[in-house]
Amino acid sequence: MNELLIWIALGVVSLLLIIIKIGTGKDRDGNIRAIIAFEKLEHVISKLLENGKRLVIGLGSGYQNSLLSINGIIGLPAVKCTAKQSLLADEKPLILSGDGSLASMSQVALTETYRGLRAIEQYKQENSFFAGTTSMSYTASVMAESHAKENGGLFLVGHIRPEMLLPVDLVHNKASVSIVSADEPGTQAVIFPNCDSATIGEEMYGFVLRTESQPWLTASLKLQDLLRILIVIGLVAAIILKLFGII
Amino acid sequence: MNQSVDFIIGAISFILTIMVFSYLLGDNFFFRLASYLLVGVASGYTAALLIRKVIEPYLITPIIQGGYEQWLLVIFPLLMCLLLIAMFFPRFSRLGSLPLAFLAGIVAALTIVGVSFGTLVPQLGTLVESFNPDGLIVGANPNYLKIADAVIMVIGVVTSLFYFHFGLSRKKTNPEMRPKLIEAMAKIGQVFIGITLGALFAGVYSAALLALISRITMSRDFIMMLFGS
Amino acid sequence: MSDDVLICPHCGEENLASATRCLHCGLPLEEAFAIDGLKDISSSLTGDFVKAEEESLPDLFRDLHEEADLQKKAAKIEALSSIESTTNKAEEDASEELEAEDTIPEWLKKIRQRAQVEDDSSGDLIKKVNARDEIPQPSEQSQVDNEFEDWLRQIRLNARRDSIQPLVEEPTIPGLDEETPSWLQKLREIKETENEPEPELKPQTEETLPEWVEEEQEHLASSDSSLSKGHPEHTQPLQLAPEVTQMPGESIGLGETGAEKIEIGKDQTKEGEALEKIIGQVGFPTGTEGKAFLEAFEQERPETADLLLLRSQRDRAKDLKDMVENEGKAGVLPKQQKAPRNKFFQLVLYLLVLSVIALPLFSGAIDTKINGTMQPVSLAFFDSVSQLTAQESVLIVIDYQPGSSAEMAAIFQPVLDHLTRQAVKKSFITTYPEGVWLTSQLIGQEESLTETGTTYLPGAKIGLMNLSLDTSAALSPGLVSSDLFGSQYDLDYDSIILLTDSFNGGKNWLELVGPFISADKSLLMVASTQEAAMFLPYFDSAQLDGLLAGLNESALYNNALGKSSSISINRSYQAGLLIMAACFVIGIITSIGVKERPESQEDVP
Amino acid sequence: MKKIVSIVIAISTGILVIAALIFRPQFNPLLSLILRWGITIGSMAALVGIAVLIKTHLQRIAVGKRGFFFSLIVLFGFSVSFLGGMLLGVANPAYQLWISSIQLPLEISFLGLLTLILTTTGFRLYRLKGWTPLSISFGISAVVFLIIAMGYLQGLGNPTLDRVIEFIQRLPIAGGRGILIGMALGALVVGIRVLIGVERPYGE
Repeated sequence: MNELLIWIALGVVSLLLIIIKIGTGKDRDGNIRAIIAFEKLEHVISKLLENGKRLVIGLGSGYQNSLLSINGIIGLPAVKCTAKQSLLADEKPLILSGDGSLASMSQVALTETYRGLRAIEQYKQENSFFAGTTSMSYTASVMAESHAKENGGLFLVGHIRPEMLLPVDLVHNKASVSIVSADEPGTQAVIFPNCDSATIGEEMYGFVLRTESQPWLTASLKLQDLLRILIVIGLVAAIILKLFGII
Repeated sequence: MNQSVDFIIGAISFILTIMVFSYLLGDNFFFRLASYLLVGVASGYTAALLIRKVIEPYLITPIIQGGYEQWLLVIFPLLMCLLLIAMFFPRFSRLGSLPLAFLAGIVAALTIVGVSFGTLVPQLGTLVESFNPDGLIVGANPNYLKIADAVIMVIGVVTSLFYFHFGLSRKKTNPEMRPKLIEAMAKIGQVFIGITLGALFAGVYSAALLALISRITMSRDFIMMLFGS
Repeated sequence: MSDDVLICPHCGEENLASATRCLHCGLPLEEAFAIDGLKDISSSLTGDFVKAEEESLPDLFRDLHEEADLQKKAAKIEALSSIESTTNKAEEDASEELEAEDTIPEWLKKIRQRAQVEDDSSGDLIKKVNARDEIPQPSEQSQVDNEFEDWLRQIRLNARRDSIQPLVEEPTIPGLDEETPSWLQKLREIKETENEPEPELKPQTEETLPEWVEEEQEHLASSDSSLSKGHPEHTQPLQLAPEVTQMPGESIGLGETGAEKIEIGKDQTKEGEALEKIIGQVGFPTGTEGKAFLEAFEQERPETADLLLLRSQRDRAKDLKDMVENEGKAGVLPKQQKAPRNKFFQLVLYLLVLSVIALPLFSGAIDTKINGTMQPVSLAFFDSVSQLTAQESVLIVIDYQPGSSAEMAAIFQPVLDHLTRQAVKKSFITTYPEGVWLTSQLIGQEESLTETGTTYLPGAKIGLMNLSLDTSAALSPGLVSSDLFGSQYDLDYDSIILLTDSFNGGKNWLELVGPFISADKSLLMVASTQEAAMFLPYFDSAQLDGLLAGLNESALYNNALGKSSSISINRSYQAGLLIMAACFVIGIITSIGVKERPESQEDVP
Repeated sequence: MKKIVSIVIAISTGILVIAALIFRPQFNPLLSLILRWGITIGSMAALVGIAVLIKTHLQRIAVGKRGFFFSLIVLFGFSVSFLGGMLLGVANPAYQLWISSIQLPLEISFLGLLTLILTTTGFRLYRLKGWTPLSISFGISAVVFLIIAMGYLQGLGNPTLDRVIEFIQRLPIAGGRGILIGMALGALVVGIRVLIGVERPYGE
């Protein structure tokens, strides 16, 4: 019985997402607070393009480094947006993935972006590759690739391990910019005091970039808020019923 | 023979450790050498392991040893793998979206099932269960420590949940802030989240400390072996 | 003089000869035009004569004539509609005249609007002339009386408006909105709508814009709205010069409760773009336009400025003024200076910590005895393993990367001894490719225990789900089973001991294997201290049957086995933790009172 | 046309997996087959990724790009490990010794390096984050848990102190549970977006 309730709840949540999206319609901002790390990212992308520098995007390593992590998907809009804005720039963004499926997905994202801009010749496969098969070798690869002079910033998003503080420190020593949005709590605890553009916990899912999927991302954040409020109300009600021995 | 092998392994290990710790002096040639070596060795090993332990048993063995029936059950993954191989050539990289769609569908479904059955329901159920009168009142006198623990737990969870609230207030008086109630709870939630992150920071530091101690111990043993004592 | 000056018969003031109406009282000067021998026209300008005259006029003049009357009535309606009149009579008049308004043709409305605009900008003299035109030709005594009453009512309304005015002009103090009466609030709203800037006329209609212009506009609109929306995020007071970060919930838009103060650092080392961002966020024009905007804003009478602006907007204007003044001094975009790197300080600190940690290791192995009592989570782990019997089998999962193998081997050692003592059948699997050779590092000392090699379980999440569905198919893949529908299945092992150093790795097991194995099987975890704190909620909700984490707990586990435990590296371990705590405390003390230093990584190169 | 096919594949696969989990155990073998296909495709994606990595370094050497020497190092490490694994077999002790003698010291050293990098945290924290409830509670909590991790206080054997330490060690559960539930909500919504075909990481 309990399991059936869960399945029904999942169905209702999916419907809620569609209803909220229809409700917000074309409203791109949807009265959502801007996460300062991602606000800064947009500023950094344009700034780097002006200065002719390159942005290194790390999509994180996979779980047990062999398969796709759902949190890695969140960074793909940044790949598209950076590629679009750097169309005329001389330094294209460098995308480093820590698992094979994410590397393939970032390559597909790049080709479609350049094909959409009628500039498929700008697509180079070496701008997006599978950087390291274990999370430590991924860390070493990001540090090695971040050494290049033309790099101006580092954006890490997805399944990021605590040792990824090393490339953040390397970028910090080169007076470049780093923005980190990690899903591991241990990483958040280590990055939070050492990097001022870092997200904590659920803020990672607040990554809404001005792309065509922004309305759906805004609707998702509204759904998360709604679920949060329902959970708290349900929790308090259940506790009261439990205290009175009803449930 | 064994001692010489140990000496060689010890020497390689000592040199690599020094190359990595040379980063303290700044990002230098030796550090990047060690980084790239790790990338090469790890990818070579993973490639060999995936071919030996996955592609062979999951794809090649059914085709070679199995009959007509096995071919039917293996055709779909074989086709998908060929499309993925086509991605190696930039011109065909769009073909890869079919197998990736299959992967994304599976991982999305498992994420939804795992998150709801493995985290949301049990964690919320435990919070409610901690207010079970049987557990809070032992005999006639209430167990004040348990009651305090349960109350703090609920306050901590609710306030730290509202710390992440995304929606801004719709009232004209404070258009750029979150609703006042949520803002107040978020401030309390910050304390609980700060405590958790502080505990995690201590954990990560002590794990890294043990790794550092093991590297220093290994270097000490090698230096002593070098000088024969 | 007397020929070109006319004396008004009513008020006795002088007027131009050509004037038909007295400039001062607005009454007509017919008497002065009396021509000998003619019948007194004025007495004949009765209603009939006026009507006849009107019919003979061409249509345009008749409309204009009517329009003059309507204009007078429209002015009256505006006066009435702006103030909620207390008398009923005024409302009935307004309703009659409103019906008349519907018949006005379109082109006439435009003329009237233009006239109204010109009306506002005309000077006093023209106003008096217009007032003169408004006064109708005296036809009948009753019409004059009505007009006189209207005039008196007008004066009474103006007097009342002046008496209400101070009330309205009071600055709206937040929190008092609830007590003020609703009619006053409406008055304010009307005031606000009057003062709203004219909407910019779009140069082209929406349809004719090319696509890329629309995108640009959309982008600009969304970037303006999100920037002006403010960023209540992260937890630090907003500091202009170095980096724009601020508390969650506290808007960058200087909300009243916000703790942010825009301090313009005298020794401003930051270049202009943080300045640009702030100005852009605040939503005011920048540079020279900003100055013009500010001067216009200052010239407005302070009373009305108070009326219209909320207190936060006023602060914002004041701060913007400071910023604009400072802009000149600081130089718009100072060249990107290389942030002074405190390299030497960092190197000294690193060497100090390294030496404090290494010293106990080089000063001979001193075994330190560990005593104390285990935590509840470790006790539960110990009890679960104690309950395993010789016939039972345990699945040991290597789920950590080689970097954590030093710690995991040290923590897992007493558990391995305990399992050996229980003579339990052990199987090793790994979800990491490196786990295959890590197992020999882990159990290398007990060579005899390697019954089956380590099986690699590929596929991360998918592999775990496959394991909980059908362990044998997952661990020994070969031919594909052809029957696609089968019966209930359960894990072939009695207990799973998961060795993990990643929160998401452990969470995958708790989410995809835990719920799908039967309740009598136990799921135990040996976790690296990196993420141990995050697994406690899972022990609390009985998803984990036991959790062993940390060097001390492992030593106490050894004590519980009856072995004397001592860790030769413990003194170095404690020294490392102590010096880190000391660094933290010193860092906190030295940070008190120091203004937030511009984080060098903020300067985008 | 191809765009629709990939969307249909993603949605139908997701729904099939969920349906199989709802109607457990009848669909277990079918679900096991789908998962087995997923593992095969995922591993092939990793292999193709590694191939692209090697190709990238080969191109750097061919072009003579700055730092191509390091690409030589990558190719050397890759070829020795890959050929050794394919020829001797992954379970060969000598092969495993070669791999572990290089990968183990490097990975442990990287983690040990993290220890020293973390020591400057205390000096940076309040300059970066300022004095907010979050940073103040973080600082105090980090110091307290570092001291507790020493194990010295637990060794004193004072029962009251032990109860206080036990209470302190339970405090992170509250915030941890809040973070857990928050991240679970986020992951759930991302999963739903992929399942209903709105989020298309596999390509538009």
